[in-house]
Amino acid sequence: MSNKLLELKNLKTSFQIGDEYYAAVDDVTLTVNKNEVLGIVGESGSGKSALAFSVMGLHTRAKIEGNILFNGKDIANITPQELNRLRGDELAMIFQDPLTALNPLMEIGDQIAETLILHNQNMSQKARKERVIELLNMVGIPRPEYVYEQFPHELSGGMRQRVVIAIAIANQPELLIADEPTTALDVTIQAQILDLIRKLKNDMHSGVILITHDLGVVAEMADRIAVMYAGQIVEVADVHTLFENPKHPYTRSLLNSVPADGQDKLHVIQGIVPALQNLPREGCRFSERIPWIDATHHEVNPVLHEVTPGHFVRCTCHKHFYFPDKTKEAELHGNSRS
Amino acid sequence: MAILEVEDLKVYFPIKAGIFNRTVDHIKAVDSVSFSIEEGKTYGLVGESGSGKTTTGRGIIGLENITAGKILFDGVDITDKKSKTKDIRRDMQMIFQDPYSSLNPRKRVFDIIAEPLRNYESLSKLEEKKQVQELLQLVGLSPESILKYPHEFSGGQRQRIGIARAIALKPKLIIADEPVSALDVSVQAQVLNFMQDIQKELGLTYLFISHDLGIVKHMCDDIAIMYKGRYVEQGTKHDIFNNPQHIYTKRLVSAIPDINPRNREKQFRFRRDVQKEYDESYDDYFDDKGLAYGLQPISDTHLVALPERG
Amino acid sequence: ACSGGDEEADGNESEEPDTTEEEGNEEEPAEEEEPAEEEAADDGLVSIDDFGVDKTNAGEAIDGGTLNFGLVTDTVFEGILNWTFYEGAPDAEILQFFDESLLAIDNNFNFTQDGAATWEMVENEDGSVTFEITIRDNVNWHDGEPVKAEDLEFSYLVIGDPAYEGMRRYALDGVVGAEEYMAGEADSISGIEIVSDKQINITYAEPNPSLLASGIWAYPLAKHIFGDIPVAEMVESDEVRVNPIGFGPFKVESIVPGESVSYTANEDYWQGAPKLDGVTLKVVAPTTVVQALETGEVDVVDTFPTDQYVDTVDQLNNVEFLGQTDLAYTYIGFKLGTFDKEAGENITDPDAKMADVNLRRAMWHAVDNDSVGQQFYDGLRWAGTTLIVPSFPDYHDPSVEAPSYDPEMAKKILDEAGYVDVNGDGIRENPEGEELVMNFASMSGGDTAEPLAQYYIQAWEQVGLKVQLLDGRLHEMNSFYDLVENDDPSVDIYQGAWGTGSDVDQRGLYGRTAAYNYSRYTSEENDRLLTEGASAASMDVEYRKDIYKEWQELMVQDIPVFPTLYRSVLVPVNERVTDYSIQWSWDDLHEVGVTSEEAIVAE
Amino acid sequence: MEANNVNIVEQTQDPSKSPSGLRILWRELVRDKLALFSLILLTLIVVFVYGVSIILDQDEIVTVDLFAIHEAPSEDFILGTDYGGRDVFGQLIIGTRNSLTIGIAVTLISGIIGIAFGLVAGYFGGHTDNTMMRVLDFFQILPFTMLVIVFVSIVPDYTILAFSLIMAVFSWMGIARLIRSKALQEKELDYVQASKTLGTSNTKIIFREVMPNISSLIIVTMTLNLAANIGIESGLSFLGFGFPESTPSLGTLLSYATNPQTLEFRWWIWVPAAVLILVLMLAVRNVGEALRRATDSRQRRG
Amino acid sequence: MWKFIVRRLLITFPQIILLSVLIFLMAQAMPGDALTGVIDPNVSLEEKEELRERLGLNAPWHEKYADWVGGIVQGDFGQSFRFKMPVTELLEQRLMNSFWLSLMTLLFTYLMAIPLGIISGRYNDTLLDSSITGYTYLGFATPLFIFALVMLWVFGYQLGWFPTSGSVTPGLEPGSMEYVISKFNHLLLPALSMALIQTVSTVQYLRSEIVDTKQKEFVITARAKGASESRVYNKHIFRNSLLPIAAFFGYEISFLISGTIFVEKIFGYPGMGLLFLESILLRDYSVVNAVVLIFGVAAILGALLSDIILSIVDPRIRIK
Ligand SMILES: Nc1ncnc2c1ncn2[C@@H]1O[C@H](COP(=O)(O)OP(=O)(O)OP(=O)(O)O)[C@@H](O)[C@H]1O
Ligand SMILES: Nc1ncnc2c1ncn2[C@@H]1O[C@H](COP(=O)(O)OP(=O)(O)OP(=O)(O)O)[C@@H](O)[C@H]1O
Ligand SMILES: [Mg+2]
Ligand SMILES: [Mg+2]
Repeated sequence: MSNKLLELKNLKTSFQIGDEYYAAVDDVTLTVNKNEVLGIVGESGSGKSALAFSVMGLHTRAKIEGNILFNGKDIANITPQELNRLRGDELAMIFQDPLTALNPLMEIGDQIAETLILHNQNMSQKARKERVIELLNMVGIPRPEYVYEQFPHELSGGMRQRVVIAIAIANQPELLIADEPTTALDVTIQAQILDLIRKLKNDMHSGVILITHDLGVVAEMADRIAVMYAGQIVEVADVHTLFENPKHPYTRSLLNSVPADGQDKLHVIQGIVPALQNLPREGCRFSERIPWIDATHHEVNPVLHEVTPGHFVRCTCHKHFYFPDKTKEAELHGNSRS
Repeated sequence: MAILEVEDLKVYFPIKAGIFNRTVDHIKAVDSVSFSIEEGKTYGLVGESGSGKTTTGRGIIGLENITAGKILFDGVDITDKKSKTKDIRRDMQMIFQDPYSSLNPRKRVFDIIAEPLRNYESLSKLEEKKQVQELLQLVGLSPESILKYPHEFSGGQRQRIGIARAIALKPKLIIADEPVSALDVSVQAQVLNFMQDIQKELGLTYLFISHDLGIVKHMCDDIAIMYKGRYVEQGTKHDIFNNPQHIYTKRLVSAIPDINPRNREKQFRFRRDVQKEYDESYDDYFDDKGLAYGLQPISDTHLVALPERG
Repeated sequence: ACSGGDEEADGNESEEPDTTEEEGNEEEPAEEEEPAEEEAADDGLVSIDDFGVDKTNAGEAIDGGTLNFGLVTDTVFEGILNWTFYEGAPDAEILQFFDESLLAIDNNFNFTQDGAATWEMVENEDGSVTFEITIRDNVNWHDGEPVKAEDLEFSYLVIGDPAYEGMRRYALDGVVGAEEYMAGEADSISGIEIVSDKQINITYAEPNPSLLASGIWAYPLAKHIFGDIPVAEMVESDEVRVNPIGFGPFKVESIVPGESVSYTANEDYWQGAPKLDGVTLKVVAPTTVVQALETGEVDVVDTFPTDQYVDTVDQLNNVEFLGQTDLAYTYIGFKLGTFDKEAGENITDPDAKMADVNLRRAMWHAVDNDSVGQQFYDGLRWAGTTLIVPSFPDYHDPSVEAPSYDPEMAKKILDEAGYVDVNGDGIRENPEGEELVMNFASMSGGDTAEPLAQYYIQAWEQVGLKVQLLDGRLHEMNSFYDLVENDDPSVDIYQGAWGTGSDVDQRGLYGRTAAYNYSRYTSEENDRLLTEGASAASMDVEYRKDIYKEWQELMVQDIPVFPTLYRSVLVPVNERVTDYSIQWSWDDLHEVGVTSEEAIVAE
Repeated sequence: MEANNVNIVEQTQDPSKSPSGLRILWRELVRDKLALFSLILLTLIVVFVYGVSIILDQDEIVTVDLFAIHEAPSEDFILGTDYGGRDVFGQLIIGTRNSLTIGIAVTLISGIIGIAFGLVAGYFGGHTDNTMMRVLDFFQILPFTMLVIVFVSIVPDYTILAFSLIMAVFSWMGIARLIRSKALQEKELDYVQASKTLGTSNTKIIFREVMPNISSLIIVTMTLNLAANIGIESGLSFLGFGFPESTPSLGTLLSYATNPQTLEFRWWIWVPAAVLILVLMLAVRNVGEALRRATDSRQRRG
Repeated sequence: MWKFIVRRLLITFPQIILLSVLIFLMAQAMPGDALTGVIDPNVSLEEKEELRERLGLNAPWHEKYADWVGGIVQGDFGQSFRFKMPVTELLEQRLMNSFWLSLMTLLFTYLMAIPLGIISGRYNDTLLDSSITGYTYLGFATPLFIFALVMLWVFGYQLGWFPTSGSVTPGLEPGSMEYVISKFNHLLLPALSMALIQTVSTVQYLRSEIVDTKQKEFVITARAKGASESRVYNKHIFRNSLLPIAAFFGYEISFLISGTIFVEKIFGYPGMGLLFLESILLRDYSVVNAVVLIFGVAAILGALLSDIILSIVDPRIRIK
């Protein structure tokens, strides 16, 4: 049996804006292996969540093309019943905002138990409760019996996020998608949550997709990293390669803009991620933000190239990439899109 | 010379309950905080969510009622709301966290930046326009943008508009409450760079509030760590990062994810050790209510919250 | 009784029928004249002459059956079910089924000997008169107790009690010893004497023609029931509200407050057991009365809204309409003075804006009331002439020449009286050449109130008189009476209506001391005639007729007010009902029957 | 949720808040065919009614004509006459104008009260808010219809303006509540805080900063309120507390239907008024709903 | 919980007092009094004046108010001038009638509103939704009184399915089965007429709540758990959407009160609304005051009730 847990082939997720469809996830091909953390990083709006939702089949009004193979089975076009059997059981997701991800009117225990009920009707009520307590314990919630009967609003953000995680891992999923699980949390709590996810992966040998825009987090967590920009994967590599030998100008810019010791000036990526409707659909999508790289250096319809084994980069412009010098940058500031 | 001196600042919020909605208790959002900021320096205020950073900033500038304490600005007592005369006020400005909500979406950039000018200076229309355009240029935006609306700008640009507004009156002190935490890393850099530039140019003093130790380290000269409304440690950048004394500070520092994947294991180990130490020596650092003790100097610049010995 | 749906009349008339609701004189209603009606026939209009007062029987009555009686009102009934206490007209309708007066009357509203009691008038030497009333032996209360003389006395004692808050105090007017009793100086009324269980003598200080015209209070109050209840609490008691008692042809079985009453036959009724098993009375809104009749939900209603008649008469082919002239008239009054409350006297102001009788006469000439009656009421109302309505055939004088619609005449009168348009704006100024604007107050409510008022204003404008609606709108009943009763100086002209009651005595409405003499008209001649009309001499009907004829002429001369419309009452009766009548004198409810179990439904 | 996913730049373009928001509202409105149709219809009616009623002689119309009572529609009287022989068509035009005027006046007056009240309560919050909300609660529990009836009986000078005022006094609470909750949210936003630190006065902040930002909410609510207020006097007319007949209104015409014969046989008196009320209310409401959809990005139709 | 209720009650107290003063002053301001309408030559002006004096109609308002409040505190609303009976007794009959009418209306309102709102919200922007929305628009634009009149005309008279006036068939034994059925029968048409119009606001409200809740993140969480659509709706969306309806309940009472005035008048149903209308015309102030006060208190209690319901069902504001 192959090690591939999830395979995305030419996945394209489009939203209707006005009368047209625009792809927020555009031709993404990606693999997640068992017992592996795949980090996906990218700026806000690059399509990370859209990708995760597509895998989970949670988009209500999107057009999804391409294949999503889960354990070799295409789950992009299965019936809702089949999908429901998978979701929460073998496929699970942790959401970004712990404040709103829980039903405000339901007791914490019931919300966790619901996942159990949905996938195992035979479980006795007692067993279920025990399992919920166990889960609460696992995610490090003190006094689980007490918390069982509490309501979401009575818990702090960190606690709630743990409950959300408990829901996700209740049925020991094979694939866990964590969409920015710590963005809303303090660093100390973030460290704990990440610790938890890491432990889960190790215990259950699940595959994990960790979506974040915090490079520090992926540096600590991921085995492999995919960098997303404007709906596309621009670079995929294992974590060491990516941090030590980034190729794509976008990846390099990202890494460079993180404050680090001894740095006087931080690197600035010009411009912004364009809105969905304004995405350049041809050519290197990042080219607009590195105007000092000659247009001829960009590929016309760039595809992911494998530069070294397991290291994929889109667009060959990385070969010509350099950071502009300070003075030039200042000049560019003045004329920046405004 | 210290431009801002805060002594024993307390900001309490009432908790109301009971039949007559009487105040039964207080949230001590800021509980006896003292510090001073030297002119031209950047003073960082760090802490977890809810530790009282924002409240401290808002208390100083007068957006929050002060329960007790004393605030001296440029040697003048401005504790009382009434004593915050217009003149004092113009010397102290604020930059807000959210570049989207801090600019009135219904106003043109011109009106936004001109707002403080109109409140404090009676300029002719022409002068006003000139000044606004100068300010825009200063923050690196084209002077033609004055007729645009905020939504036509990116997050970083908006934050710069906010800064332009804050410096319009040439203030001495700027309180920046998490000025970049709503921004993507890439944009963050832009704003941080710019804040440093402008500081040099105008000789500004910053009270820089953040929960991101990485950024604070990058920006600040002096740093204070806050926990549950109190200071746990205060010192120079070097003191805090290289010689953290308080267990809470240590834990905070250890929790910062390391950008270098090679350090993973080391980082985990470090974190585990700190956590162990934290659990073991919690009682040495916090009183029975889980609050920090008063600050004790351990060097000229370095203060740590430790129980009074003796 | 007056029609519920009718406009202005509501307020004042509703209090009236207490003396009226029984019967009155009625040969053929309104046999007098009305040129309107002759024309009307051609126009397809309706005339009151076309209606009968007795139901024509259409078949044999079956044994028993229940009559469904509709009480047309858009409010509920109060449910004060006792003659001594009731106030609203709807309650009177309910009362008549189970309780009645001891004395019957004829169609002239004069007492007869056909009632539950007989009477005799004895003139005493001291000038006073005694009525000797003898109750028939078989007259018993519904609980089997005989109706006794003391019951009638008790009624007087209650009405005269200081704790009594009702409106029947007038029953004691003129009774010897009543004043002393009311003042608390006596325990009983010396003029009332119980001769035996069944005989009672009531003495009045002065003979008065009104006494014979149903002027004697003849409603006994069951002493064996009310005797123990303090007077102040009687009106609230269950004996009045829940299980009321009487000696009429039907007994109250149950009451749904405000909505309906069910009666069963009183087998022990003194005129004999009723044919019907019972009666069900329920409130019907004026807006739905047609449907209720059409579907046979009700057999009879107390009064039918006349304005709906023409539209629905074809539709209602299952009923027979009975009709007669109503005891009421609408009028327009002119404010001529004020009422002095201290002195209790009307003071006529010779300088009042409306003081010139020529102006008033011209205004009468200017309005076309016959057309109003025809157009608004399909001929069921018609122009009034005198202040005594044709329902009093003895007294109404059709020969009085009242000003009729004649705008040219109106203009002529005005011209001669000096009301001419001096500034050329088409509006006449007063003889002094000052602007003349008159304020007209009229009451709201009812369908035609507003256009009617507008019509009058327009009509006056046609002859060059400027009249405007006071405050630009109709006044709600309470405000209206506030204005008119208190002689608000802003009112110059007003439109009102009176229910006439069963007595022609006019002192209450037009006397010098009458607060209700809203026009505040007084004159020596008026005083004389009204006093004379109520004097002992007037016990002679012929004499009295002459007096009131003179008075009617005086009123047409002086025109403090002028009658605008006389009215009619219509009562639809389902075809299955037999022996029903609306004659004032009719009291044979017990003979009413039905020809089928179910009412006949319209096709 | 989805809002979270939306690219930040996109997110800030909440159409209800950006300055060109009004233009966007307009664009959305015009896109919505039903709403556009309603708007055009409405404009036509308004222009027609106000235009024609200038030409019409109101006194003439309310003149009683004894010899033209209850005439069916004919050439002389397009919509026949009522029981006073008055031209129904003329009354309909003037009535519509009056009813519209009342609707607009009530909406405006109650809107102004409600907005000011809501803004002040929401902006200051705390004790001020608490006290003001108690006042509002109090108004809200008042038995509206009854008090209006009582008031209407009291006022001596019963004009359209007086009526509108009375109505407004009892109907500003809904909008006040809405505006307050919005203002409570709004004042927490940094731009308000910013204005405070910049030394701008409270009054200025409330009316120059906060209010423009909730203007689309105000517009939407006012439009929907207007829809509700057009028929507002008809109920009172029915109960007999409406305007004198010399001031025709749709409610007066409509209340003639309480006469069963009018209801059944003389449709021309009340049916046109009923239809007009229905059409006006629906049209205004359609516009209002379209505006609401336009301000709510989640509900926007494309 | 109890503390909360007590506190809410304490807040309502000044409201009620204020309400009573307001009502009283307004009654005073109205032209005329109970005796204005008594126009009867048999009753002289002096007698009327005397009666006024005796009934205390001439006293200064604050004295009257004190008297009135003093009475109310002892459960005595004074005497109805028109009905010659204590207002308290008079109201007893009417109050029950209005109570049943309101209850029935509420029942119908929610019976219709909840399914319609749910369908319309769940399948929003479908044909079904459009037709329900269409109905709500129409209902919104149709004046209640015209609708009720037409209902009466069609179902009462043309079809004869329902009784057309009153609250019960005459002559039935109170308490008997027939009596109860007849009462119910008389309620149906007025309650239905009112409910059909009244329900539209609730339907709309519910619909928009559901459309709103549908977008909430916890719904996505539920889907991610593998819950089927119907479970997502039944367990997660409906409960959360119905909650605000409970808050709405308080206002529903106020709507009801206005509604009963119309409906009672049209259906000749002897309840409080009808009583109010009659009493105000006849200046039977003690009744007017009592009715308005009771309606006001009912509205206050309605608001209180919805607060309590809300505080019970909504854990976020639940008081432990
Ligand atoms: N339901 C939707 N309808 C239309 N556009 C959408 C929808 N959801 C997302 N988008 C668009 O798709 C693009 C990608 O969005 P996505 O939420 O996946 O970004 P992200 O990388 O997760 O950003 P963030 O870091 O802010 O969560 C954005 O431009 C967004 O505007
Ligand atoms: N207006 C207020 N009323 C009551 N409590 C308040 C108020 N503002 C802040 N608090 C409380 O005061 C404490 C400190 O809040 P503050 O916003 O200053 O924290 P912070 O350090 O800025 O947190 P964050 O990183 O989340 O911004 C918190 O517990 C908060 O709940
Ligand atoms: Mg995302
Ligand atoms: Mg903060």
